[in-house]
Amino acid sequence: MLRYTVKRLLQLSVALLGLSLLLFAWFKALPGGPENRLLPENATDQQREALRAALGLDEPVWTQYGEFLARIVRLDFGSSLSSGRPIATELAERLPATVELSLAAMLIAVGLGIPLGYLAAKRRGTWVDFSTVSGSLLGTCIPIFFLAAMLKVVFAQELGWLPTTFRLTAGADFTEVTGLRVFDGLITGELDIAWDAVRHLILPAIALSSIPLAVIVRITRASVLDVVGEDYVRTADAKGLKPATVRGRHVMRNAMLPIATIIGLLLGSLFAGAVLTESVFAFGGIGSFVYQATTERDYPALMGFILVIAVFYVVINLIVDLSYGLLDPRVRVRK
Amino acid sequence: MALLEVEDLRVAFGASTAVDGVSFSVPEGKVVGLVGESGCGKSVTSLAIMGLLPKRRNGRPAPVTASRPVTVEAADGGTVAAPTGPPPSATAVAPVLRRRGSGADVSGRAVFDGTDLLSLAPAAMRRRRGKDLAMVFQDPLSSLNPVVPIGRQITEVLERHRGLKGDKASKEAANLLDRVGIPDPTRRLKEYPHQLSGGMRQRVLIAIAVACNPRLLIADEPTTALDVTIQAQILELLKDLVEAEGTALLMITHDLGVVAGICDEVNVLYSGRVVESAPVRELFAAPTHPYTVGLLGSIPRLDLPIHEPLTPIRGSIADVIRWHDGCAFAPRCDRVAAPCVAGEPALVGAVHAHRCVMAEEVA
Amino acid sequence: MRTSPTPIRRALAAAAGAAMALGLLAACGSDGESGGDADTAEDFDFSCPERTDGEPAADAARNDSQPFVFGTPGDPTSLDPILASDGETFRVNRQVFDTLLDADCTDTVPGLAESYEQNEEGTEWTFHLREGVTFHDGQALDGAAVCKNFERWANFKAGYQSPNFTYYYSSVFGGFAENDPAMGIEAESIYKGCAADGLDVTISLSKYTSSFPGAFTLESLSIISPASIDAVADAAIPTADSPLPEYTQTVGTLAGTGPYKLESWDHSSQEVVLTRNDEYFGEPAKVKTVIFKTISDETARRQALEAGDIHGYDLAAPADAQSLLDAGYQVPVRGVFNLLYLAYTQSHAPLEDHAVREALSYAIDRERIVNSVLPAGGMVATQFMPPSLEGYSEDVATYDYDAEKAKQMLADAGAEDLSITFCYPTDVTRPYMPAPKDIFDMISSDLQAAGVTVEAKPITWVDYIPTTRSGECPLYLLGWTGDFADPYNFLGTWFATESTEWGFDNQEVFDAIATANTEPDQATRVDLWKTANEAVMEELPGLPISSSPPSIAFAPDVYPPDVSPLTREDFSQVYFTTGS
Amino acid sequence: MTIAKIEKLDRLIEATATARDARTGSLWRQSIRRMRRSPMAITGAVIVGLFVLVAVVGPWVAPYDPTAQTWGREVFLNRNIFPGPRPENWFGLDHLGRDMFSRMIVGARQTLLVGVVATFIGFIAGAFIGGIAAAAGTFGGRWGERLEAVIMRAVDVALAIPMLLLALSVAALLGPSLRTVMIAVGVAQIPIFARLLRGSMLAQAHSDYVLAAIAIGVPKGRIVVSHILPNSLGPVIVQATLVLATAIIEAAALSYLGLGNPDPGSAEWGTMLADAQRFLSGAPQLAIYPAIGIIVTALGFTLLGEAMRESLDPRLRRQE
Repeated sequence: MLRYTVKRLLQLSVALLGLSLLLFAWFKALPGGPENRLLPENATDQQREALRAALGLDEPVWTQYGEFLARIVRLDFGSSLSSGRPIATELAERLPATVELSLAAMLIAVGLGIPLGYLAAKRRGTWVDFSTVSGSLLGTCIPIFFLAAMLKVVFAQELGWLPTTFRLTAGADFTEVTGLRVFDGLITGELDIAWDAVRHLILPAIALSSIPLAVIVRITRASVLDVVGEDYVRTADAKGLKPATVRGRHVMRNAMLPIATIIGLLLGSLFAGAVLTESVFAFGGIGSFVYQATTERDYPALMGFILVIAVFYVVINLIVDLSYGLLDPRVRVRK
Repeated sequence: MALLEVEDLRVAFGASTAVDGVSFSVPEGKVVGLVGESGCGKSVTSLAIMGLLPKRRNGRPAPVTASRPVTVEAADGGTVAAPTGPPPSATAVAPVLRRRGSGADVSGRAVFDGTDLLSLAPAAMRRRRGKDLAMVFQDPLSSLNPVVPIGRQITEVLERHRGLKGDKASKEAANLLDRVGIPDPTRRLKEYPHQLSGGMRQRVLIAIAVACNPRLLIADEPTTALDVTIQAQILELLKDLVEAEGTALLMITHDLGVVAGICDEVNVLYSGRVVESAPVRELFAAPTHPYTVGLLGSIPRLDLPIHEPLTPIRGSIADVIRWHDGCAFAPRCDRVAAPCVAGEPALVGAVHAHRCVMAEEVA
Repeated sequence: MRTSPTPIRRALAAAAGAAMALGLLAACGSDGESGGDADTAEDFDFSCPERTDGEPAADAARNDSQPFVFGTPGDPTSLDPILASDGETFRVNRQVFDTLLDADCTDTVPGLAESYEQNEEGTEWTFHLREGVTFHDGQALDGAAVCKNFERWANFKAGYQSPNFTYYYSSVFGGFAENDPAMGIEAESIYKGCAADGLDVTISLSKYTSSFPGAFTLESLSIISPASIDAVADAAIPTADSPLPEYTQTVGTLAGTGPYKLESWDHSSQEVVLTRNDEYFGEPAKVKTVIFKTISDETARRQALEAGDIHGYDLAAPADAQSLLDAGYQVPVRGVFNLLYLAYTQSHAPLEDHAVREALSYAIDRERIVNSVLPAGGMVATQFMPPSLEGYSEDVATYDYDAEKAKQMLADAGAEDLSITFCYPTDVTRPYMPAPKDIFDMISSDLQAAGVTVEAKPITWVDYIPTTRSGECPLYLLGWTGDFADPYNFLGTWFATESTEWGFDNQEVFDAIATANTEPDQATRVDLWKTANEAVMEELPGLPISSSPPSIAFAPDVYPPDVSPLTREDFSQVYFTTGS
Repeated sequence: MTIAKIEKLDRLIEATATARDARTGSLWRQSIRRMRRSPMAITGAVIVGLFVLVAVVGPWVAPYDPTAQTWGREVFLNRNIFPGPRPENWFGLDHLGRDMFSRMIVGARQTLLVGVVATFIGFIAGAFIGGIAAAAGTFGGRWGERLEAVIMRAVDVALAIPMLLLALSVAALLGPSLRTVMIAVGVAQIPIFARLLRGSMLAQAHSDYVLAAIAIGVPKGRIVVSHILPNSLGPVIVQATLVLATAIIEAAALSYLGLGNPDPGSAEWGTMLADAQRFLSGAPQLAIYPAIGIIVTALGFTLLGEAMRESLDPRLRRQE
């Protein structure tokens, strides 16, 4: 098991290095440099040239990439051109918001998706099946920024049940440990903060969960349909076991295998949705950070971000591989 | 009064009828065989008795005195309106069970020790399954849950029906494995099905079936998926268990060798009906129904000269007509005659019964 | 004025930026063009609209217990005033630090200096500082402290000289004591020295430019305590792209004299918290705590206000202003201090022909743009600067909307079936151009009505300036928000010399601007700027479209600060009212 | 025995035999027959049919020119005054005084175009890459396998780059416009198609009929083209239908981020929705019309895709 994963990791990291070089050259080739965002409209051409030279943007791409690599080796991501702050700190501040939002969205998608998928499979062919599957598909068909805005207009503004923006009420003093507000609130005992964070998370998480929800419902349904037809389920029935045991230990435990892999892969796809949801709810996550970095050609920030996402992706792949071993003894023992 | 009395059992899936009025009985402590080519309805019969057939989508269990299954009477000579088609073969049955709206219409009675299993509520039936009657299936490779250790798959039955918990249950499970002849049982408890051979897994299935000393054990072709040497061991094991506990065994097989080796009485099924039933010795000695003769004729016998040609039965299970119009075996029968297609042939005889209008001439 | 980070397309890039008015113009802005908003009174003062909401009763308890939360489009970047040039950073620093002079609407008024005077040639500026002013760290304000600040800036080294950190200092003073070649600043600094005598301090310059005295109100040139300067003396910025020193990101190192002190700056929740400075020399602040919180999406800002999560926000979208007013929120109208124009690049035929430029100018209905797209308080522009600046001329050539005349003039000039490329920026909004796409659609629809086929060329903002400046776009939309009340800040940067940006060579225009910029005498300078404006509009290098104020919104139960065309609001004036 | 009797027997046999054949037929015919009965497929097909009809007929039926700001004077963005539905404008006016109904009808064509072109780019390039990888992997020997590994790792990594980065850089190069959106969305789908086709081709490559073809010496190239490829296109076509739905939604998202700029020449639902997002509280109808258009159309394609997937999926089909 380990040998295979290590080999895959090596392959992926080589590919990622290649990717970072490719993207670096690609971004450098794009017209317009960061200096045009850093200086106002009326800055003279001479000032623009001066800044370009000072930022080392006129050196050939290879030397710039060389510098960039030398920095990365020393784990110095350099500083963001637009905010002038070290990128490592900027990423560290922005990442928790997106991670917390994605986890909350995934929690909703899994919490709702699996039971719905099971129901659709059990009542296959009836209107329950049709309405569950089409309902979840509808979730993916609503553009997420529109869904987020509508949720906010209806539940936060008109009904006022939930807050409209931010991750916490402005001015709330909290102790930060990991940056995941709810988690920090819980472990530091500041339950009011944790609850406040949860209330702020509900709407954006629902909006973001619309994408993974449909996939989980469909995968669960197909997987349960598959497992229910297996002989060992009939053996379980033949033993006269209670329906709950048959459903839990025999049907679901086997059906979970494909579902677990999908959940791992879906985490990656949440990012695109996060960019849109974060802007509507002013969550200040990594999504808005990368959008701004790209529009401002903030090369160091972009490269820092790409490496973080690449590592994030590699880690998820690794976890998915390992979890497969955990869930399915056949894989664990034989490899 | 036999332990199990099956009277006029009928099972239909939508339009096609799998079991078309089967009746037989299983006395206490006896081994009764249900024999027939695959697709003759023997597996469906066993599943119907165990209550493992999914109910009709509308959830109502089939009423006991259901009207005859809906098959449009073919006007004499007219074309057959409702396509009945041949009863689906056992292996094809499994997928059909789950098709949308596919559930089975089960009618007739299966009286077990005085109560009709078919009219029991699902919860009541579930309490008896695994306790009073148990079943062993054909394919050991797929009949055990791949992701749950073997020990757990045994203790869950003990927990359910005999209330054994924790290590008391695992100790009982260990000696059950020992009883079915699996070496070093305590280590095996923690292992997973894929770590055992086919024969071993079948032994586990048997251990599961006999865990609560059921009074009736149904074995649906338990040895078909195994190679010959293991087959003999499994049959031996079943025979010992039956004798030791006095459990009745309903053996479902297509292999007449198995029947000869283990059964006391035999019922031969064809296209969903019993065409002949008799004590083992008498059946082999004097087969009356042409189908039984054909079956026996197609077994290679040691006591015949080497190059003696076998006499296989013409055509295949697909060449069949409905019992309602005549003898379903008519299209493949060598001695077919007018009376065969005149009307529904009846089962005649007491101890050695058969369903063939031409039988007298044969004997 | 540099744009602050704009996380999402619809967020306005930057506040109007630091600016103060050179109050040489007697009245506070002469009466502007009669156009303006259809439903406002004839004599609406576009430069400094009067306040009409009186003095509602204050809710003292609430002012002390509840923080006033203000939504901003972007995060501040640095707590050291000199090291920043974006509106959001100025907004925070303005509450904590003070400048020698201050701006009331567009007039220069005393700040830390009670009074000031200049010598004949405008090269010696003497300031008389207020009595008894102390910094937040207890040190007293005196001439020596002011000189320490000026000396610190003049002697900046390495990365400190790079324009992305100290753009305003090098724009105003030209350069530093020793220009670091790596930073590319060649101009020689006009700063000669600083002499302190008790509470009097004199700044001497090598030559006069019309940036003075306005430059002394720039937030970049805020005065910090001598102890703060010593504390950060050894902080270094080695290269242009190295990170800002740590002290600029943490609260408490620099001490100012302002009405508020910095309490905390939480980067991950994008929140800056200020508390009242009780030893302030002026009117103490009314609300105890003020919080600036970033909401990049403008719709999200409005929804946060309506839901009560925040009590005010800046850069409201024009479409939101009206719905807020209808719902009882306050949207006080600021004075105008920016300009949006449509440039005609004369290097592209037939734009070098004056008649064609005139025809195009007549074809565009600027009234409709001001009335239906721009925020309330906007006006149709007649020349290349807002009315509140000295030298705003009444008798420049004007081109009122007349579609028929335009079509006729195009025919006479032989350009009936003219096809022309029209560039506009995407992924950005500017205070002078809140919805570039809508303005573009309207203008191209007007041009099409006059028979011109328009070929749209959208360009991302980061590439827009170099492309338009290189003369690649025949027609393009652009504009400017004044940094401080200095006509050269508008006319100078565009028409001081011949450039590919405009593609025309008119020596009369260049000379008029040059002479006006170096004339120390205020009265003569006003006439010189008027002639410059008339010369420019005669040349018609482009069509000035509008001047419009960015909208700022407040909750119904809040007493807003005096709004300023330079977006220089002083939040110490804010307080929660008992609510009518 | 008289012949008549036997003849009756044959007729009875004949009747039972015909009933059985009705359910065979090629993979496609079977799946189409199954789809005809599934409600998901029917609803999906109806929606898609309507949408395509409107897209084709749209420009001729539209009462006004969708880009003419004929009622420009009646619309005030800064005062949220947007005349709603009225006799001459059934859907009212948009924020610049153009007839919303005409823009919705003509917009359908552009939206369909965005979906189709984006899917086409993704499909062709993705299938090409996936095809090469699979072919190299199975038949190319050691070098082939290495090539396949490189391609697939590149595809894995390509999946890691958020589509946002891709879209923003394409917009920078070509200038934000519908063309940019089509390319960005299309290119983002390439890795998905590549992985899908490679997977299903590999599954086919190990099947018996391919081994048989190799055994009888059929040239490798022909095996790939005439045997493996046609059989493995099933899931890819399903994915294409689903991608049509996501392309339309992604176009709206990219326009919201300022990349799919609504060129004055043509209306498109995605950009109309993104542009109207800012009026959501003041004048929601500006956003509601295009939003419903996009949602219903995307749902149509998704339902069709899901139904196709289900009817083609061998595992589920086995249980029919």
